[in-house]
Amino acid sequence: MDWSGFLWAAADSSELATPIGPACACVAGRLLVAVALAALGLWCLLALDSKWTRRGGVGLAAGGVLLMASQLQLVQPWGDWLGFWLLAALAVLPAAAMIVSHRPVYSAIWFAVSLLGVASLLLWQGAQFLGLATMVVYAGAIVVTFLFVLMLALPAGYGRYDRISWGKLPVGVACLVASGLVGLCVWGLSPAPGAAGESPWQLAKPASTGMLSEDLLHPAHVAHLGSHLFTEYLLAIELAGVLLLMALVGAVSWMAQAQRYWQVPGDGVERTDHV
Amino acid sequence: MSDTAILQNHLFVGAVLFALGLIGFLVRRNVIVMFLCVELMLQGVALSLVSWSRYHGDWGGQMLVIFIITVAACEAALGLALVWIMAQRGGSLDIAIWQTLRERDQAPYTDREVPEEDRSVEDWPQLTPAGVEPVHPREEDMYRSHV
Amino acid sequence: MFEAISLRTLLILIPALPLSGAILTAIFGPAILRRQSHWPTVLGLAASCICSLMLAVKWQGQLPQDGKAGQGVEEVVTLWEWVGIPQAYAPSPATGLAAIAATENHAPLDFRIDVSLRIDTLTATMLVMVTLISTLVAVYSVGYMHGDEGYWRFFSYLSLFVFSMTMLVTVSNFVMLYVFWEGVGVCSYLLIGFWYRNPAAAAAGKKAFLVNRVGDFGFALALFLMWMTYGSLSFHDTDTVAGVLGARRFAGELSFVGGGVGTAICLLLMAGACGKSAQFPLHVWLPDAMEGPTPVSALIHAATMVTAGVYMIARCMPLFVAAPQAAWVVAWIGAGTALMAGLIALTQFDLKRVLAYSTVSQLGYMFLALGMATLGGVTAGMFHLFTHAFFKALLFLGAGSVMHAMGNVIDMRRFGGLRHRLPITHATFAIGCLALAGIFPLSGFWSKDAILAAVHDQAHATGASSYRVLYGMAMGTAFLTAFYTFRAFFMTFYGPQRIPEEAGHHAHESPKVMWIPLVVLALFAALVGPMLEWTHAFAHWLQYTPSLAMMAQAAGATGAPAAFHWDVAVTSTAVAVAGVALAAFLYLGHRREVAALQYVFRFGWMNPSEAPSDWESASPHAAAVANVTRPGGHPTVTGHCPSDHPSGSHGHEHGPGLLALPARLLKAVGCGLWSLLTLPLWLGQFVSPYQMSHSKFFVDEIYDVLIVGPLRGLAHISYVLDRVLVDGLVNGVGGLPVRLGGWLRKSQRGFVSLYGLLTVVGMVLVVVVSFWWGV
Amino acid sequence: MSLLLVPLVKIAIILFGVMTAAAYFVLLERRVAAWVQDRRGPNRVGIPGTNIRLFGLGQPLADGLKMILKEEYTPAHVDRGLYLLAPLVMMSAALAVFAVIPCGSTLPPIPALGLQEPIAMLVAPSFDVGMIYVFALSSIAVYGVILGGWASNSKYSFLGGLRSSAQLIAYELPLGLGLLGVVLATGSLRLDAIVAEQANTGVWFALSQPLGMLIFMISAFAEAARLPFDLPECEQELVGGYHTEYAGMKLVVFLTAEFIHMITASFLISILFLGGWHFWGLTGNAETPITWTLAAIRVGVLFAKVFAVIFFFMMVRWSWPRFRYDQLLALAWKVLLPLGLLNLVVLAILIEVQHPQVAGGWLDERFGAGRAVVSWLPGWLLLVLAFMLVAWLRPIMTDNRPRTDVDLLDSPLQE
Repeated sequence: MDWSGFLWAAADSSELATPIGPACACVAGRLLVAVALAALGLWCLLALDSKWTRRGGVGLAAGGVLLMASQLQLVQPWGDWLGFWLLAALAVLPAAAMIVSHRPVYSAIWFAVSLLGVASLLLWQGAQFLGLATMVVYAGAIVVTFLFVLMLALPAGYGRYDRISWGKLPVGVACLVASGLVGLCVWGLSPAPGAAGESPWQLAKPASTGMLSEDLLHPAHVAHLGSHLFTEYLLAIELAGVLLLMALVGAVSWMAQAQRYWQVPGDGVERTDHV
Repeated sequence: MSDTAILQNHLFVGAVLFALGLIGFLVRRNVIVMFLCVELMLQGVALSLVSWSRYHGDWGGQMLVIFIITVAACEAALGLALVWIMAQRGGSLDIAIWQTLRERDQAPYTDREVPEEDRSVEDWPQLTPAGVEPVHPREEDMYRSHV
Repeated sequence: MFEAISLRTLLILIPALPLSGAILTAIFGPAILRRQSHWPTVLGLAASCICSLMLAVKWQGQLPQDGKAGQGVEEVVTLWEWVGIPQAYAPSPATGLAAIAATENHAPLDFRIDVSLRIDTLTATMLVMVTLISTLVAVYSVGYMHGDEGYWRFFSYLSLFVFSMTMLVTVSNFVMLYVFWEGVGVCSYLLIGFWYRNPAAAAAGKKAFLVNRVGDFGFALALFLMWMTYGSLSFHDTDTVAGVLGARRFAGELSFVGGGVGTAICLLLMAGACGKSAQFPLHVWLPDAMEGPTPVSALIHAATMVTAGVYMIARCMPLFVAAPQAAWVVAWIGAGTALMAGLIALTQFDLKRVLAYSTVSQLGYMFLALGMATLGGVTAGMFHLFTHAFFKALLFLGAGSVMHAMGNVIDMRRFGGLRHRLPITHATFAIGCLALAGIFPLSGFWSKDAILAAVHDQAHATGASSYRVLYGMAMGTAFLTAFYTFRAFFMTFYGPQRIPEEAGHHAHESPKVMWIPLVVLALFAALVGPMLEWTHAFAHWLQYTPSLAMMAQAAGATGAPAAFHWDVAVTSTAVAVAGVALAAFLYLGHRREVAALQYVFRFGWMNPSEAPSDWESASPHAAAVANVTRPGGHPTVTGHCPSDHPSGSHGHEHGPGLLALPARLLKAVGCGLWSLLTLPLWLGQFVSPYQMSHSKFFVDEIYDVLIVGPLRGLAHISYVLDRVLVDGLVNGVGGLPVRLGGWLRKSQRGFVSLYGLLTVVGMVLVVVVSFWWGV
Repeated sequence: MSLLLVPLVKIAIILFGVMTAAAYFVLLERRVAAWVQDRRGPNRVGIPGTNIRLFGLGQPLADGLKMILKEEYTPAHVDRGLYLLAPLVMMSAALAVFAVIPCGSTLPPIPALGLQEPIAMLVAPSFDVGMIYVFALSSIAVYGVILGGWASNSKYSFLGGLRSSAQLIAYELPLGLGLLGVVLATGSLRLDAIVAEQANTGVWFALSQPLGMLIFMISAFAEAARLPFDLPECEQELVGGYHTEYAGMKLVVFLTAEFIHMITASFLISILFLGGWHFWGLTGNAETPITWTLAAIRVGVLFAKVFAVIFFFMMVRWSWPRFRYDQLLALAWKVLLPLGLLNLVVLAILIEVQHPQVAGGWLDERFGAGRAVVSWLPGWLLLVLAFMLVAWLRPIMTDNRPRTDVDLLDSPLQE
């Protein structure tokens, strides 16, 4: 299927019974350009391997993302706007660095930094417990464990395979698909110029400030979270506990079983030393 | 108005994180990095969920994020156990060595050449101003044999 | 303390204790209890037994004291509703069957199955009998099963069986009865095939299960018919519906169904009873079931499970009264089975098989009594059931004790003269044999006499010649019983001492834990009959059962249900003594059986070399015994009787045993009798009745030819059809995806990233499509 | 404007205070060490250029100067970025914890500066998840260790880093479990609320939850990598652990961060279990109107407690031998974790039982003022029970004889 034709048709044809209508043509056009830019930039970053392509890729990708972001509503007031974008940058830029970094340890560190950004964004939205839980569990336990395994399994710090990704075509497809997804999101979120503030996806009405401050953003946030957690969502939380337990048992038993195989030299698995 | 804006912007950031994770998962070959990318995708989703939760004033989204954290922890435990076993048995973290699990009559994958290193972008350890470069074999630049 | 426990509690406890014993043993047996696995079972059964006794005593206290005949007393405890379908069936005059339904106004009937327990005198009797014997058997098994690898399994099954059996006699609903009917069937299957590594045991278990299925099919049909006819499956009346055996029917408010439908119901019920109680066409499983452990044989195949059929017919007796033809069939089947099994038992060499056929025969007796459909008949049948349980359990346990000592050898030709080695077993076995043979004053005498008296009464009351024939058959069976019982007894415990090599050094008396139950059972076998029958206590007690009260009411004025007839008693005793005498002649001391048979039939096939040596005249020990025990050398068969050889000095082999003194006298009588009896047999030499008997009348072979063979052929055809047609189709359907999958398989390149990419592309497609078309 | 200004002032005060305190605690540590070992310790350095010694109070300044002036040597084989990042991460995590740690109760309002409300002596007073924040940052601190070890590209550093991070991760769990009882009893994760609860009831959690305190304290020692648990840098085995390859200011940053960890731990123990600023009859409870005097007394009480705990830390350091590494982890996973769970379960039951609607009312009626005593008795029974359990179930923990119940030659690793 011809994707660009498909999208242009979506923008042009007014008779199609879609919520966007003809006025969205320019939005869709800008988005397409943005998607293409971002995809191209990422492709340069990932598939090509020279200094200039990487720098150019950073610029292109950043331009594409910013172009997409410009379609969104502005956060008011400007202080919030600034804070939000700082935190967003803290989340997104390390994430990008993580996927392009050639050294896995750096990838993990970038991921941890990105996690800090995400946790800050959660805090910024008033989800205090989740923000800190993300930090404790993700940054404190999961990523450290990743680092452990990385350091133990890859004592050299990086392997040859970290410097070459899959072929250029798959990388391009992946970049295009992923950017397209973001573009689709923005296209759905961005307000149509005609209808004031209405986005094509009909959002339910937001919760009122009073309602929020009574429950979700209450000063005793954690107490409220806990009371919901252990009443409405009790079954879910029990299931989560069972899941954790099963994972624990599974991991231990795997490692215990695997230990036996390591003792056997020439166990039939071809060890290819790629390092 | 502002609520909608906050929601939109957070959803956008979440989508970008998700997309970056997706790209990383598809493109990278190091198993652990792929894993990290999956976690990044989860982060994107978690961010979106919390945004919706705040927008609707409903706890459901936050509960789902708690679930995501749980699942991530389980995934880390089991996934890393698997990765560790794979690394021990295969001697490498390259996902490509496990193409031996392909169907019998499929052609094997042949790796392409490693591109020539461009020394100008090389960020290997630099000499410190105070030190004199010790004489060391070339391989030491490539990797550390032991730690 | 006694008063503190209500009937309800006791009723619940009686099945619950064995059940909990079974569960506890099953859970803790394999890993924790191990060699101590018997404790939950033994304690549970003992407690259940105590509860049963308490229940019986309490119930005795609740019976009306005036002793007026025909007053049924029952109490029903409903635990919960198992099935409840409101307005399941609307009877209408048009269907015909509904005309005799439970309700007068033809209101729609609820299909309702309650889990309800009942107590009346019949149930109380059965409970006491079942739990008492089970407890003793369980104790015995502690010794018998010692060291078996399935120790805990055995006790778990045993408890489960007792649970099923107690529930079977306690429930107050035909469906529940059927459920536990199957329950005991399953337990019997498990226990017969207990040593499942032995192919014979596994096959015997299967056979028992399948043969029972035939009967159970009839039972199930009877239930369907009963529901369509009576509109209820409860025994008792509920608030809205009159039960099949409820008070409203007994009061004459509603009638029992007779005629074709009633007869059909009864015959189908009887089919079920035949299966479970091993009556004629379906008796083949019981002798084979002797492959199970001996305590199981004692418990299930002598005392408890096989009595389920008798219990059921006794419970449904009003239905049989309403359909006298069916009762007549019951009587004939009973008598025929009794006679046939007695004849078969004559020639078996397997000790347990002899006892098994004797069980079949005695059950036939009970059926015969029930078939009289009179109060005297039913009480006599139940009484025989009660006493038979004790002495048959005793005999089986004694046989087990012998087997235990003989290293699991059970062929009577391979051992003999064990009375010195196994003194306690010998003594208790003797009591059991006397009781079974019906010798005065042991239990068997009284119960068998009651049955004979009932048949006698009926013959007189109706004047029908068929009852006279039945009476004759019963008498003949009594003779056979006495003969084969003592044949087994003499062959095992008398004659020259011989111990098979399998026994090794174990040929000694069983441990205490095994012989104490024997002694207890022997006491019961000796005393229970005279104590209960002397005062007609048993019959009176049983009259309070609602099912039987009606008949008592009918009998009403005539007073005692089954009067003691001196002529019957004397005749039967004489016949029994004659049987014993014949056995003594043939087997005590020198064994004359083969010689006698050769004399009578001139069997070519009965090659003396096949039999152990001392069956023949060649044995000096046997000759010596013959010399001593046969005064003067009777002339009848002298020409062919083994000649007397000079005796050796093995006097201790035939010293004064328990029965040595009366035996000499008996043998003299027996010699004379033998010459009379051999005459018809001699005439029938070409038919070779010995062979008939020895081969169990070829019933198994007939089944093989008539049923098993055609079925096997049919099955083979089905197998071929299944292989070619059905499997071909299924494999074809299954092969298609395999082909398709083989094509898709090529995408399996072993690259996670490729899979991920494909997934993502699919996801994007779904997202785009769903947005675009507004899904 | 004060909205931004007040926190900044607070941050500045805390940063300055903590850094200075860390420096002087180094001196104190050396003096305590000397005292324990019966020698004098550093007592010479006073005011430079004079003969005034001031008990050696100038020593930290001299030390700092020395470290600053030392050569900033970076070895050639290290991973430069991470090598620089590691001490920074550790230091910032250590300092950032103080955002939620109250250094007293509150100050009275200062209308002259436009502050009409009492001022919390806490940087982030509206933060509802204080304790989780502490945990989050202490888990961030692991990065400093593991990255320092990795980036140094040396065996000893790497082993030290691995050991240390495993130790830190392992002991975070009992740390949290020991704390949970306190959180349950208070119903809040805020440190100021926890202190207020203790001040209001008058029962310090050390009295009502001794087992929790024990677990928390042991784990806090391990988290701070103080001596019985200083495996990451044990000199005899690993030269200097994860900071073997560090020198100059970077090393100073590492060492200071470790000291700050100890200070943090002391603050937490004082606040969570020793009543924070509360002292019977001296400071009133949380409802008492605040005055400048009262605020000063409270700060004094709190600091006295913190100082006492730090002194205890130092005494322990010079009195105890080091654990073996397997014992260290076994202690965390096999002793402290189960005990923590036991503690949590028992406390949950106790707290539920003492709820006014369950048995609390009855307790009040029956015991009146003695209720406080009754309510903390079970905690001590639990402590005794825990000790007996440990002694009974895990003799290896109380007894260092070689194990006889396993045949080491049969273990799969030996094959």
